[in-house]
Amino acid sequence: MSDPQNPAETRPAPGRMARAWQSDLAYSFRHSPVAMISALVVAVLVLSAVFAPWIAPHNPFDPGSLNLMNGFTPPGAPNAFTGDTFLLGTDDQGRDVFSTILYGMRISLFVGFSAVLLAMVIGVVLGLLAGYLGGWVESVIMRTADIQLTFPAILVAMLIFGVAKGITPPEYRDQMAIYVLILAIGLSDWVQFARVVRGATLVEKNRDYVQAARLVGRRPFSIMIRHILPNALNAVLVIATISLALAIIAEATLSFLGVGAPPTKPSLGTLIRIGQGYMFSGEWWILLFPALTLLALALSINLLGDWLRDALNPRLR
Amino acid sequence: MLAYIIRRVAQSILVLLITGFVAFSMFSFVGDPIENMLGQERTQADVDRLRGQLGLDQPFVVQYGKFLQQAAQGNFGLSYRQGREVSAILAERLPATLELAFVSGLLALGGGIGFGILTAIRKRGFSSNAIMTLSLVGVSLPTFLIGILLIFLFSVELGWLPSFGRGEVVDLGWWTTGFLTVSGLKALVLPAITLGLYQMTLIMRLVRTEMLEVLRMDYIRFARARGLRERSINFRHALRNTLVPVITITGLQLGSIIAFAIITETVFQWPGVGLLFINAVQFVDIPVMAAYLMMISVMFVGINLIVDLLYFAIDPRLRVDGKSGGH
Amino acid sequence: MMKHLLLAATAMTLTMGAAQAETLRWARSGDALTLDPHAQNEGPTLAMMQQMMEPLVLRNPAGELEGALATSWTVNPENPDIWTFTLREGVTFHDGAAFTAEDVVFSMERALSENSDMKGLISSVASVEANGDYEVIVTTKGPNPLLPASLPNILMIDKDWAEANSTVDVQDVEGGEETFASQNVNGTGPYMLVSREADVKTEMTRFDGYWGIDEFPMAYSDIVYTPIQNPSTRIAALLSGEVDFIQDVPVQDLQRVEDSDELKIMSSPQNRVIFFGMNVSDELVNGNPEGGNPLADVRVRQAMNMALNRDAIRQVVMRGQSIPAGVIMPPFVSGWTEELNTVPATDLDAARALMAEAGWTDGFSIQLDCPNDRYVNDEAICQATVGMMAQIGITVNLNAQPKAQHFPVVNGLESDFYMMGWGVPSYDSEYIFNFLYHTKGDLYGTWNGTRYSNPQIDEMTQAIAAEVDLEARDATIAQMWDIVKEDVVYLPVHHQMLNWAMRNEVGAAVDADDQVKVKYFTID
Amino acid sequence: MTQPVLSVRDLVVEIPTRHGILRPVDGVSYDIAAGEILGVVGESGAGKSMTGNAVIGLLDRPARIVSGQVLLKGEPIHHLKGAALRKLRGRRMGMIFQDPLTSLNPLLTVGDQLTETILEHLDLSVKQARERAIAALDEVGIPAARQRIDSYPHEFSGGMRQRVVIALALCAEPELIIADEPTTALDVSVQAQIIALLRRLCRERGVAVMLVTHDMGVIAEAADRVAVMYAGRLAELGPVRDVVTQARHPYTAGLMASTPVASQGQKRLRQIPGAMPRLDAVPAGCAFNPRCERAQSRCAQAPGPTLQTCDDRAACWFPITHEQEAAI
Repeated sequence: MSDPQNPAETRPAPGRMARAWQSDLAYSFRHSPVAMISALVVAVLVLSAVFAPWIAPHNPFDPGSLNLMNGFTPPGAPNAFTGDTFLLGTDDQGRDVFSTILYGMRISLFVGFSAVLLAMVIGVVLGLLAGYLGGWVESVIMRTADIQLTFPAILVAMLIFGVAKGITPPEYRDQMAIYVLILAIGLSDWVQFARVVRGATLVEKNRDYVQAARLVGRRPFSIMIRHILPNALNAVLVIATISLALAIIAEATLSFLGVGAPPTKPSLGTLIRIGQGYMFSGEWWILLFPALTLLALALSINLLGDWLRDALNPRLR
Repeated sequence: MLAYIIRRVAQSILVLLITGFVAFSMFSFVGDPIENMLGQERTQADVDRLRGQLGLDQPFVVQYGKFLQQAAQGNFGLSYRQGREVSAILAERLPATLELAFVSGLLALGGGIGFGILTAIRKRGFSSNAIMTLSLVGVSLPTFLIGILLIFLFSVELGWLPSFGRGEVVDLGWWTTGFLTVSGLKALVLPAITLGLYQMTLIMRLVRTEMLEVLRMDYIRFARARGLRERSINFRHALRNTLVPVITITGLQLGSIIAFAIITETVFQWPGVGLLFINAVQFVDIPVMAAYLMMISVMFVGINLIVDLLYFAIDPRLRVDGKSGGH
Repeated sequence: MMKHLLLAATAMTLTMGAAQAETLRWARSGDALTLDPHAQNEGPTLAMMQQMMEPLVLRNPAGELEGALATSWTVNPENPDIWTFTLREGVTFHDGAAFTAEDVVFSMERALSENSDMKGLISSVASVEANGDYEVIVTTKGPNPLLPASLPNILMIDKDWAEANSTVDVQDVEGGEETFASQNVNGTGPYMLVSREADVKTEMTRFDGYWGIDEFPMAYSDIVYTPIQNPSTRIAALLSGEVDFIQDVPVQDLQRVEDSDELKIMSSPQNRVIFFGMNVSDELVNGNPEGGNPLADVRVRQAMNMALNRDAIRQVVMRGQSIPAGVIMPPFVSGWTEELNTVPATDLDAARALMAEAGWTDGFSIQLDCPNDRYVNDEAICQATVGMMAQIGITVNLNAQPKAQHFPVVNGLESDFYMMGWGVPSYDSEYIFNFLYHTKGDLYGTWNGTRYSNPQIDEMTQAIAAEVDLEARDATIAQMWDIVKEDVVYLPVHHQMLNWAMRNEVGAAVDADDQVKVKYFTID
Repeated sequence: MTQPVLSVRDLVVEIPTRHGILRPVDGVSYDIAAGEILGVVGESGAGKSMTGNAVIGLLDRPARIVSGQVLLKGEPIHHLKGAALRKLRGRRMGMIFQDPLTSLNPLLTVGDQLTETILEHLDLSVKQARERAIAALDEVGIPAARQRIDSYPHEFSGGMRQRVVIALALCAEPELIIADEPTTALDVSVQAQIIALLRRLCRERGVAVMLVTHDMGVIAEAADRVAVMYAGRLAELGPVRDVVTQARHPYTAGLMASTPVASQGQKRLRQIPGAMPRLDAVPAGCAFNPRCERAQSRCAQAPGPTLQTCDDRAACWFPITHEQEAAI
């Protein structure tokens, strides 16, 4: 309803425009209890993962500190042999479930963030190139994307995992597993980013201001970065958020198929994979707590992504 | 139109070849099939003999060439694990997966489109918000866990539904179906929910977003201004326009249902190709793995092609300039 | 109450067509790979085939040799290379054909043919000849006192049937053709094949012409065999009443089954010992620490042996379902003694002292290769071992992977520290020395991943194979065990316990080889 | 005097926002008689489209009518909802949108869209509806209507598409047409044709037309009377000739002076200094006062001038008289 051509009224300058946009987002955030609660949950979980070494009462990744006899201690009750008590009980290796969850979440989040970052970088770069350059570059990139889509993500991840395991020297495999997971999930997820960015690029490329920038001799690279990319950023941000949740779940799924984080340095997914074996046996805490943590984490991220999508798309408001 | 199809088919074949090549180059890293094929009393001579027989001592390029040559004649070789023709095994296992995928797909499409429309039309209603949030719970847990939870609840605790298998199937000669028996239908329930839940959420979200966009279009306002009924506006006008982009993604989603069936089939011991593939991976049954991947690729390429053709059916604008394949 | 009714109703509908009480619904983790009895020397395959086909000699659930298709067997007192087997008369195959010596000759030769997977079991056999319809002469390449013990897995197939269906040759996977025998059965066994969908379901029904139909309980008229791979699903199927009997019960679920009013557990020590192998050569393959291979020093191996807390593994990881092992020999095997099986006391101080003595006060770092889909809780045992080794300063990196990747690493001599399990089908020590202690070569020591090479052991191994004087043989075996135990070539962990879970009415005795023989089953 | 087809009385539309309540339409009143075209003109954001949407009940939430009345042939319709409102739309009042490209559903043929509208409102068989649809296309000047009825919107040119839109709006013979910038998206040559078509249909059928546009040229060409809106309020309302040649409100005068068509014969176009206020910052009193050359202290005081409280033509305390206007 406001008038874009009014010089007398103080119109915000571009920089302030950005801030106004920000404050719009902030406004929408303040008025969405779901978004606020989700953000709070994500913040708490991420922080406790980051500061796990200081929060966790034990270091489950230090095998020397474990006492196998502490295994299967129920939450809050003392162990029959050692008399030790654990807040959320212990797992089959005598690891404190609470500490293991904190450390596991660290791995899950690290894998998730890195995989999404990788997918985003690959996807954005290829999408920009495809959209802007067109021609055979576009054909090759988009055909590759088709091939990639042809292979379902979990299969891609399984194959990459297999290959990486094969070519990694055995002594590094333990450490490599996590990076391989990142690579596998990241490589199976770039297509979405590429498609969105390519779409936005195709639209923006023909806009007058981009044409103008081209006419004044700006280099393609700078045009893409300065003019085209910002227009695709909202969509990329939304996809990235949703992808983060997906990546964390994907890691768990891969773990079920036996290609997840190693059991000595378990992620949330590995913990759930191990825990599901105790579904019927009465040691419910080994499954329940990691599963709840994963649910809280993924659900909050998903809800945030949902909110972000609606909030960044003014047409949906 | 014909030229377009021909070009797409040619591209698809290229995609298949590359897929196969990539897959083949990876098999050598999955493990060594020989260990599984010989008993513990085998001698080194047995190992060498078998390796030579299987051609595993040759570079993978040669192996791939041989595979292609035979595959072109419809021969995928014998399974290392079962010693039976891979094509026969696949044909035997495919109905189970396709029936499961079909029901899950139906569930995902029906539920996804239905809930998507509902949440788009009642954008701010309580029920919409509840559906949106609840659906996210379904995608915030790994599929295998959802499957096991369902088994725990509905098989072990309540005893309502079977925990594994397809139940009684009826053999129609070239197809086995679980649709014709009570136990077959019961057996479908849990796996179909497990498999369809994730896709349903995705489709629902997609439909909602697209529908909200469409509902803001001028032609919807114009339809309203002409006094058309809400039902006609929502379904005849809005939904139809929503479906165009939804079809692409949905098509691809239906493909990944077949891929995700790997997990569901493992959890529910569903005798489909997904379980076959997992067994093949564990046993390093290369002929089965190769054939499965080829089959999946063919399916995906086929689905892609069908999706493109559906575009023509739905969107009259594309019928004129047959070149644009999508948005 | 309501729930139980529902359960029963569900169970009824699930088994439509064969809803009589005497159907045994049997599930385990894997399916038979083939129905050809000589193509795969593999547990589930043989377990399934044992219902439909029979050997000359079998092991009954008590582990004793019992005549099946042979009623008696003798070795020629003059020439220990010649054995005579007297066959059971009046036995027919499922198709009605009579079982004769010709079939035995055919089956044995088939089992010895190049593509057979069973030839390793009877490699001592030089020739098999028929002497009339009901006598078979087996000549061995040298004296083999244990010939009968090597026969329980050699199943008899009908010669005429095989020839008529051109399935004389053992199935050869690369032959490019499916064979008739891989999908059809004509045996003499107590049950006949009704239908089979590989990996899905196999149905069998009682063979009314079975020779032993009056001798054995044979309480079940039908068998429905279903592989269920996922352990949780398998146990769920039993808990929900969809199956009657399962093998491969996850140890953590035993209690739940025990607690159920309708289910029970049957246990027995299994013919399988779990142990760790160590690279005892001068060099490690994966990153040699400064100062050479610490595992080459027997004191380090002794220290590791002491640090391994087998009792904790038994109690926590195995839930009591294991017997700590001091020797890599299952208890039924000839040569086994309590003394040999004595488990070294877990003594961390002594272990650290040994490490210091060997010059490894600060420990070292090593990779442990471990399967994660082969033995009961294999990965968890390895994980626990990582913690225990950490106590004496050894940093262990765990590399757990599927068996298809694990065993090539072991056999390719690419591992320095690995987990393995061993079952002894012949119930004789020779089998262990032959495969695990003899210097690795093409014929002997094929599973020896330790690089252990002791000429004395090699010599004695080859000698006992042909020794007919059983007393002298036992003495040599005892001596050999002392040597290898002294050298700590392997770190024994435990003997697995075998658990079968079933509905209360199923009367089954657990068999140490995990070989179900339904003909012995009763309904209580 | 015959009853006007549409009467708008003191219509107020509000949009609650986080910056406070905005009033895009603030006390607007006017009538449109049968066969008459009322031009509603103003800068973008003046509330002219919003008035049209309010009349036909198409306000997007959260915008809503808070007071005033909309009377169709004397019956109040502003409070109607759901089916009752739907029955009026298309049947008794039609609407034409700015962009013919986006107003038509791309996936349905024009015939489908016409017949569904006709069937919705008139008790006809499908066949009759189709005949009527062909007639409607014919009437708006689509050549070979019978052949083209099964074409999709994208197969028509822009001008033809707008004709289809008009046919759609008129096919159930409404008494009132709200045309929201019907020519803005069209080429100039086509614009004149569409205007002529509207005029013809208006005269022949006796339809009342509310023509919303920012283009004074279109108004001068098509309208009988004109309503000038400024910041949600009516600034001036009168016969088109009078308003164009003898504007009484200083804003109208300024608007005319800055429009090429209306200021024909003048040497150069003039600009009004400043810009229309944003809706969250409408000045007290007369909304135009900060920009008005003639403003006096009274102009900045509430209540602001309305048509009722001042001159019956211009909402201005100090309207321009004819003599003064001539001097400008």
